Amino acid sequence: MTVLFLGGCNLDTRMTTFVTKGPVAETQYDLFMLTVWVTLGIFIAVGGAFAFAIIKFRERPDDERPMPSQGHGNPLVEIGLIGASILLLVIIAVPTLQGIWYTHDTPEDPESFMGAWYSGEELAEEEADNPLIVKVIGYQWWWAFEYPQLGITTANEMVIPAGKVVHIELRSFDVIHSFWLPRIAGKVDLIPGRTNSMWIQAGDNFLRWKEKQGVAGPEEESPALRADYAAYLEEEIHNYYYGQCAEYCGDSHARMHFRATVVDNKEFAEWVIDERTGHGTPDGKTWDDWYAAYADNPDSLTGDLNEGLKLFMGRAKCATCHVVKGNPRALGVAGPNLTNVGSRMSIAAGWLNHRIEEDGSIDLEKQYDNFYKWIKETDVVKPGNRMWKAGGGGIGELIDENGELALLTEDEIHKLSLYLQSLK
Amino acid sequence: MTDTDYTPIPVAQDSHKDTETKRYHTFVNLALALAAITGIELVLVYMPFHPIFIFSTLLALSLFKFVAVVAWFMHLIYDKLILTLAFGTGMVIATGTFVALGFLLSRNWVDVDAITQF
Amino acid sequence: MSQTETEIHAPSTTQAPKTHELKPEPSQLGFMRPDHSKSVIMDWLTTVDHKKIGIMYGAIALFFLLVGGFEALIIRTQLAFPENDLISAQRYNQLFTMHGTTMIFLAIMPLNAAFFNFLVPLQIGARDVAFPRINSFSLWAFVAGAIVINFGWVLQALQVMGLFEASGPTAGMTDLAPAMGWFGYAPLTGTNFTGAGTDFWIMGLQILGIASLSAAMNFVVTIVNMRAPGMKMMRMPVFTWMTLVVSLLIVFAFPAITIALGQLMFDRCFGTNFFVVAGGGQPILWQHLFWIFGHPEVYILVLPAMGIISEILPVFSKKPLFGYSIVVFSGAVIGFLGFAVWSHHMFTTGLGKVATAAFSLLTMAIAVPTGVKIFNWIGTLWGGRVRFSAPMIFSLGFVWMFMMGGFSGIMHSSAPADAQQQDSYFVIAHFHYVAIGGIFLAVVAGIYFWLPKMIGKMWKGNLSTWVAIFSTVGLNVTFFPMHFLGLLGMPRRTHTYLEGFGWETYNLVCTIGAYILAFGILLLVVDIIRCFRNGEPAGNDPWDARTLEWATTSPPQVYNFAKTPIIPARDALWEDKYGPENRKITHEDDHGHGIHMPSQSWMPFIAALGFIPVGLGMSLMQAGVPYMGYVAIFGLLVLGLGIALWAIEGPGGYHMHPEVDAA
Amino acid sequence: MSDTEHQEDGHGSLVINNKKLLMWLFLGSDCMFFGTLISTHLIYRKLYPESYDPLLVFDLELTSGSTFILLMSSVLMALAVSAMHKGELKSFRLTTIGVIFCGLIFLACQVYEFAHFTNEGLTLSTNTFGSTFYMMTGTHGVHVAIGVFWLICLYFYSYTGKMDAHESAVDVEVAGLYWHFVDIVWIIIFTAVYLIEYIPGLR
Ligand code: HEA
Ligand code: HEA
Ligand code: HEC
Ligand code: CUA
Ligand SMILES: [Cu+2]
Repeated sequence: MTVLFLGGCNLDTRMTTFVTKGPVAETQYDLFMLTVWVTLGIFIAVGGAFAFAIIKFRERPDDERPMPSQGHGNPLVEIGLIGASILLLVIIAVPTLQGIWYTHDTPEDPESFMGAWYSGEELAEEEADNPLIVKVIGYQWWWAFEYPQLGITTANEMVIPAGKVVHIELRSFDVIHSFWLPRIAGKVDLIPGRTNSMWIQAGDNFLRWKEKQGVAGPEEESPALRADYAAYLEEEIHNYYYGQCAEYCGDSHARMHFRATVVDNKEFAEWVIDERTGHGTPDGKTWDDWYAAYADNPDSLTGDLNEGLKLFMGRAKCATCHVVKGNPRALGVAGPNLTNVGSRMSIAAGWLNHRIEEDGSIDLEKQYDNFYKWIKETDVVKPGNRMWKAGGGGIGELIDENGELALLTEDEIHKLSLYLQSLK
Repeated sequence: MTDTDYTPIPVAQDSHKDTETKRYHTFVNLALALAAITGIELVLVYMPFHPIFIFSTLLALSLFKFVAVVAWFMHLIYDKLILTLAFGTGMVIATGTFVALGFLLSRNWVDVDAITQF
Repeated sequence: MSQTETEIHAPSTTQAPKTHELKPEPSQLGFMRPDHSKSVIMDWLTTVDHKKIGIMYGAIALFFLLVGGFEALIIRTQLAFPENDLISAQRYNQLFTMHGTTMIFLAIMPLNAAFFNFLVPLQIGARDVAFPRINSFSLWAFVAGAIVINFGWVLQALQVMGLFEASGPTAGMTDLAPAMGWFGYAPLTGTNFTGAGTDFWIMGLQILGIASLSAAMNFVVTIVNMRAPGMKMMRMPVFTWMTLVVSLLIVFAFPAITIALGQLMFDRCFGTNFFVVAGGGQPILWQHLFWIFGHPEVYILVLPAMGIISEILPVFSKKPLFGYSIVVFSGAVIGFLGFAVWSHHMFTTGLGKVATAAFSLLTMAIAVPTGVKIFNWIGTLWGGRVRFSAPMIFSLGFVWMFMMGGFSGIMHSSAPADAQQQDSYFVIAHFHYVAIGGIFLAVVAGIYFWLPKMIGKMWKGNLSTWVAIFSTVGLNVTFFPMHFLGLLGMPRRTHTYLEGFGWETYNLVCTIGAYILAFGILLLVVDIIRCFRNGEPAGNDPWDARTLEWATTSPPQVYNFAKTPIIPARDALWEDKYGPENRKITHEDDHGHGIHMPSQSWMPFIAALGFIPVGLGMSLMQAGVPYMGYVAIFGLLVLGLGIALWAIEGPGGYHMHPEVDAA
Repeated sequence: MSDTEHQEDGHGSLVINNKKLLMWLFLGSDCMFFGTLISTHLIYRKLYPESYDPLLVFDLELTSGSTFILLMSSVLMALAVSAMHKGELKSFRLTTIGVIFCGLIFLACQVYEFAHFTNEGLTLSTNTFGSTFYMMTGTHGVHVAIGVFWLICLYFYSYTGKMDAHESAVDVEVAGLYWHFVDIVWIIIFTAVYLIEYIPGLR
């Protein structure tokens, strides 16, 4: 049956655990397959004996056999089988222990130290000998990813370098969540009141890769080898990975996805700089000028993007919950950080996607639709979510000075969506 | 209510009288011992001994009290083994679980920072 | 204590007196006790007869099996297609919570209890359980708990119709049926995350816990004390042994969850900090306490099933159980190892290397005693004469399916591999194989085996074959693909999923399978009804069986055995039928004493009824309904009054003198 | 309660009284109940040693006094059971009254203690110490209260003239088992919750 399924089905899917991309998931998969083979073997032996017994000793019509002997058992057989079971369990147990130790502590891999590969601006001295650290914080129902060494924060789509150990710290803001990036590593829970940790690595490091290639000697080193290794990272690892919250966490648990983009060192450094600088104003003014104009004469700021930004900062109150790096007054932390939200492949914690799978680019139309939909009916997209219901309904509604209900108009939502799209 | 104070109620043929009288003395002696131990415990915590020593002595003493009450006051040593098993299993599982939990939830489980952060 | 006894001398015919011809006895309270009545309802409400209680357990449990199954069907229908919106996220979450809770606490556990009740006294040659009134109390407390848990649905329906809205401590929360998963992890169960549904769940489980505890203690005493002469421990049927082990597991495992639920209730009602993170509470403590109970619980579910199988296989192979003492011993080992593995449900919580390793290895160790059972079952078949009657077919299915479920358990026990499986559909596949493929098939086997004894009618036709085909095919089609779903990354408890993850086909197949399975179960229900309506008289021993329950009439008389049997050997009836002369069952001479029968009583029923206002009152108070505190207090008073009157009314009893053993 | 409705003594191969076995099972189960409560307390104590200093509210004289009283009640209880076995109703009543009295004093001490602690600012919801402490000692107090009530019932029952040395001795013995158990739980609590807080430098 297993073979039938394996043959007939595609096991290389977005969140598969069969086709792994990294040593942690690979260890876990190898162990799994070991248990599969051992139990399959037992299944065939025991199941075979069972089937044989049923068929061989079935009662036939006009059975001539005498009454079966009323024997009560055979200690030797029992002891033998118990011994065999224990032996088979040892076969599983030893690699299991190795696996537990291997996957538990972040390895000391000099190639993965920040100092060895991070080409961005100067790092603090003490960080050079540490791997990249990402703090994952779970919220109902979205993720924040902080990079404490780099001073940046992003949401729902994390970016990590290929082939490097990344140390992950997991915390939760409210209830228990679980961080699961199946192709790269099994899950670890985010438990309030505690910091959990794990390590992940997308793709093998040079050493492990060489071993797998059968290249002699760990010292073996040559530019050609390095180039091959780089090609391996580029072709097999450099990619966009899907993850999801795996611990039930309330109404929209099913819609608490996240993504990981695995990039090379150079792209990573660029991305960091991009995140650091954030965004300017739509028409190139400095932020001080823009705010001055906004205070004195808002009508002088024209164009869809300016209109959108005005809404974002003002009437729609988006800035009370969202950070947009660069913008000195968009500092709210109740919602996901929206810096570069326009270059993310999905919004609403991975639920609304606008990635074109073939080439990994953004489908702009779809992106617009998604923003529009999200702002207009967050509650439909994600029941119970904690965002302001700017489009009406849900936990909070926009009220004007007179206490009247003043929902965002279609046009306003349109402008907000355009503005969000421009954040890239 | 009828007062039956002075009419002893009928007792089964194989009277427990003798054993009960013997037990009476055991009980009273044990009571004295228990009281004494409690006294010792009280003084002990104020003594300038090594905390670990005090701690383990306290543990041993209270364990002794526990076992003594169970064995004599509750007649467990006089009674059928199966009762000891019933109670003992509960005791063992409870103690084992407690010890295991103690190891599992050690101090480094908590992250005070993570609690106060938000 | 003096006893009120009415002596009733039956006429010296082979016919025992009809119970409803008996006059009711007066109690020490001065009231008359409920009579053995002409009114059927009153008779069943006040009965203390373990057989009637067992049948009621069975009927109610089957009802809840259908309810839980119905919930599962809605779940499966919702998941048939990606981004399906048949039901809302919240409704889905309530459904799987209630499905899990219902199946475990209201379907499988009481189904097991039904067999315990009906069979254990018969198998050990006793008149009844040790405490018949406590037994009746357990049954009704179970019913009360079931009502309390399910009441959330009623309230939810009212809310949907706009007739009710939660105020008070859970104001603004819209989940009035429980929606936090069957293991209710903190802090999701806190008042700031879930509404009154959680309170119904807490109160309901608490009541069910009391019911289970009292029943379990009763059974331990029964098995230890009430055995017929000669029925040594090592002569007891394996099913009785497993009942003993399971009862002990309940006695020692339930307190952990009772306390945990109590702490949770205090958190919700009285502002304590046990699991409230802001107050220093550690949600992980809930997980530990829950699984300290929860893992023994899964063996509480499965050991009776193993007991059933160990009864059926020998009968239909015409051989004694291979390695009886080892099977018994391994059952006990499974039970007690079960207390040492709870953290295998928590491999992903960051326990640390050493703890993870220890629990990993201990979990694997459980495969050994379980394997021993499987081997011995095969040993039983070996060299036997295997008859494929309905009970046997299901039993063979059990061995096969349970083995598969056990193997995925072993895959879980390797902690690093489990990091990819935990909380995915792989777990769902694992435990449904042991639950449906294991327990459910075993229970069906038990029903086919013992129903003729229970109601005295034999099955008609061979619908059972179709039941077997549809349910076995159905369960494999439903649950086998779930292994793949899990390994392809589908997390459990997700009300819907996106297209493009490669989960669509599998989900559709699972859903189709669920309907096939449902059809199989529907056939089972039909078959049971047919058996009731037009089954032929079964006779005492329709299967040529081995154990004592088959030595008496079908259905057994109220007093079980007219004269207490004296048991000379294991497999008493078999030895009586085919064994040497010195192994025949003999009977005790009662010197004209007659059989002492306990009187019926209202008090256990009334006391248990008190749980309903307690449970509903506490929960509705949380939902902001006024005056509910008083209702809860009223319930406590009813409970107390019931127990007090119960104590005062005295045990009572009467004697019966059936002349000849009906067997 | 009195539910040996029908005991087929002599049939089973192990003859133990049904009620007695039931009570021992219950006590085994109760070990798990209290084990869980005490574990919770000690674990939270260990997790947050600095969050609260119980010496602020504890009063060792009072607690050891009530501990002593409970211990003495246990002896009296043992004597009451003994008396019942000998059929000496009078001494049964005397000792039982003593037990009841001790139990009531213990409860009074506990009520005083709770009131005092609450006054000092330690409530159920103050912190985890408050939560675990009150729930644990409260559960114990409820056990004591039930025991007192039970003994009072037995006491009055002894005046009805319905006591007989066979059944009633068992009834009293079972009540006694319960009472002793409540006592030993307190022995543990006294050491594990109160005394160790006083060891200098342990924390
Ligand atoms: C109904 C009963 C039942 C039974 C009997 C079992 C039996 C076992 N279970 Fe299962 N389990 C559940 C019900 C059950 N389980 C449930 C309900 C859950 C999920 C709860 C939730 O999360 O909602 C769960 C979850 C669960 C987990 C946690 C998964 C996770 O969430 O990450 C684990 C992990 O180790 C596990 C392991 C085992 C093992 C090792 C056995 C063993 O007892 C199996 C032993 C049997 C065999 C191995 C087969 C026969 C043996 C042989 C033929 C001998 C030779 C074999 C070898 C030497 C390997 N189970
Ligand atoms: C012993 C326990 C048991 C049993 C028997 C079952 C039986 C079934 N279960 Fe259950 N299940 C659990 C215990 C059990 N389950 C638990 C503990 C969980 C975890 C819950 C949680 O995560 O909190 C779970 C979760 C669970 C899920 C995962 C939900 C999720 O995580 O999102 C699914 C999904 O397919 C599922 C499906 C089924 C199906 C199809 C059946 C079928 O076998 C059911 C077959 C029976 C029937 C179909 C009945 C016949 C019905 C009719 C004939 C219809 C007429 C009836 C009426 C009108 C009332 N179950
Ligand atoms: C009350 C605080 C709050 C306000 C006000 C608010 N948001 Fe949000 N926002 C959130 C939260 C919380 C989320 C995460 C919801 C989720 O995914 O469950 C979110 C998510 C988003 C996302 C998706 C981000 C991602 O990476 O998935 C976008 C885009 C967004 N908000 C835009 C807006 C806009 C535009 C406005 C103004 C109209 C706004 N928000 C106002 C709290 C807020
Ligand atoms: Cu977060 Cu599920
Ligand atoms: Cu388990």
